[in-house]
Amino acid sequence: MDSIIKIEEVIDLGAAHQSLIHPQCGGICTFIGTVRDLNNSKEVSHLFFETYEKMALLKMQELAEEAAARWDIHRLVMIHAKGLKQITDPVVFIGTASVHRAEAFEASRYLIDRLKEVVPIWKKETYQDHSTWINAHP
Amino acid sequence: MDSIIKIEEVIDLGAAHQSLIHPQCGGICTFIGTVRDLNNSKEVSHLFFETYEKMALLKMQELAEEAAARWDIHRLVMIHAKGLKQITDPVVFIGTASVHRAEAFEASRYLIDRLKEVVPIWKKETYQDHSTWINAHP
Amino acid sequence: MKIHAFGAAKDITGSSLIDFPVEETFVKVKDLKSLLYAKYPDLTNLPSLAISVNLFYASEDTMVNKHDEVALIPPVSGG
Amino acid sequence: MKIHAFGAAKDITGSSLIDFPVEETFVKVKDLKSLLYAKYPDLTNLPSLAISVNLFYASEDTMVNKHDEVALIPPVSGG
Repeated sequence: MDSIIKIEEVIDLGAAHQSLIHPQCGGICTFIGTVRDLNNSKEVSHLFFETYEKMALLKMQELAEEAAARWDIHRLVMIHAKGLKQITDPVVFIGTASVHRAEAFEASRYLIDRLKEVVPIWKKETYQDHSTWINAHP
Repeated sequence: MDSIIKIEEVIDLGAAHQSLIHPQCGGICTFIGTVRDLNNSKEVSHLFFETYEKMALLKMQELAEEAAARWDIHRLVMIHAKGLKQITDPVVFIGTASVHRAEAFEASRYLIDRLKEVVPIWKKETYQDHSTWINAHP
Repeated sequence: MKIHAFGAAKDITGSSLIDFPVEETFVKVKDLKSLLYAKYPDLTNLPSLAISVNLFYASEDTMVNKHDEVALIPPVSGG
Repeated sequence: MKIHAFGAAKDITGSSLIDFPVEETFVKVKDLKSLLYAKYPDLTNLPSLAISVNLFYASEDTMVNKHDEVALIPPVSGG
């Protein structure tokens, strides 16, 4: 399996999709996370992503290997954004390509679920009058 | 919910993705079907899609309404290609955008599964020495 | 009655729009299928053959009017 | 011992790289956490605090060497 794993300022969605195309694959499933304008009924002005980049890339690599062991996928792309992000900006891109569609759907779902659980990246939301690190308060 | 439902010669993946972006949505799940170079161990040279276009569009519209009734999705795109297609060409694009990711994954999976079951579109595969309509033989 | 034919059904009937003689103004889908199978026996080799009437899948008992838009729908294979 | 701090943990410690005095060459993660909680009591308000050692999540009993790369990992919120 070929994989692309990156953390970058701006996610190039076109390039990400292009790298998922494979002649033996009939299906590509992607997930794109974008910045929402509301969270818990509070109006979001913008976001900031901080990353522990070396460890985040290593964890993403581990997740890719887990997915490749579990599903027959030929291409895998995982990209997370860092820095300041505005409403509707893409913040994460997950994509897998497989011969049959079920595997791509399952692998992509697994990768985004696990990324949100274990990859050391932190999101700070800024509202009209204050900011907060998400998940940092009980 | 806003939806785009089309049958066209060439699927513009960039435009399709762009129309899924919505400020209230945090997640976009897409499925792209592409032409494989092998089917049942036979080398595929190219494909041809025939469509009963009026009925196919109506069926796709029905599926979109079913998905919108079942999941809270804000944007939906379903595009199927017609005519001659080469290996790696996109032949179908399904995308949904929702506030939370589970709904986008489930809705997109439902739409592609149902499309393959009920939308009147037929695929003819051409190999080195002959052609055949897929699913037309017991 | 004009009947559209697609995919493998078109190959069997030899045309994408066949002019099919029907005596009555109304005919049940199941009777229409019997007439079609008699004229084009190879249609019985398809794993399934649905009939659409005015763009909707019809049941065996749907009544078809001569002027309805009718189509032969062999197993679909989109996506 | 140099300790990286991220997100809410960085806000609490006031720095992304803190120079934390540890007497022994080796210290257990759980003892290191006790020392950190004593110096930065607000860390106990986090819903969880993981420690990574050389880029891997450590267990409470992992032994940390003064020269390891250690980081404070508050609840992650990527994606």
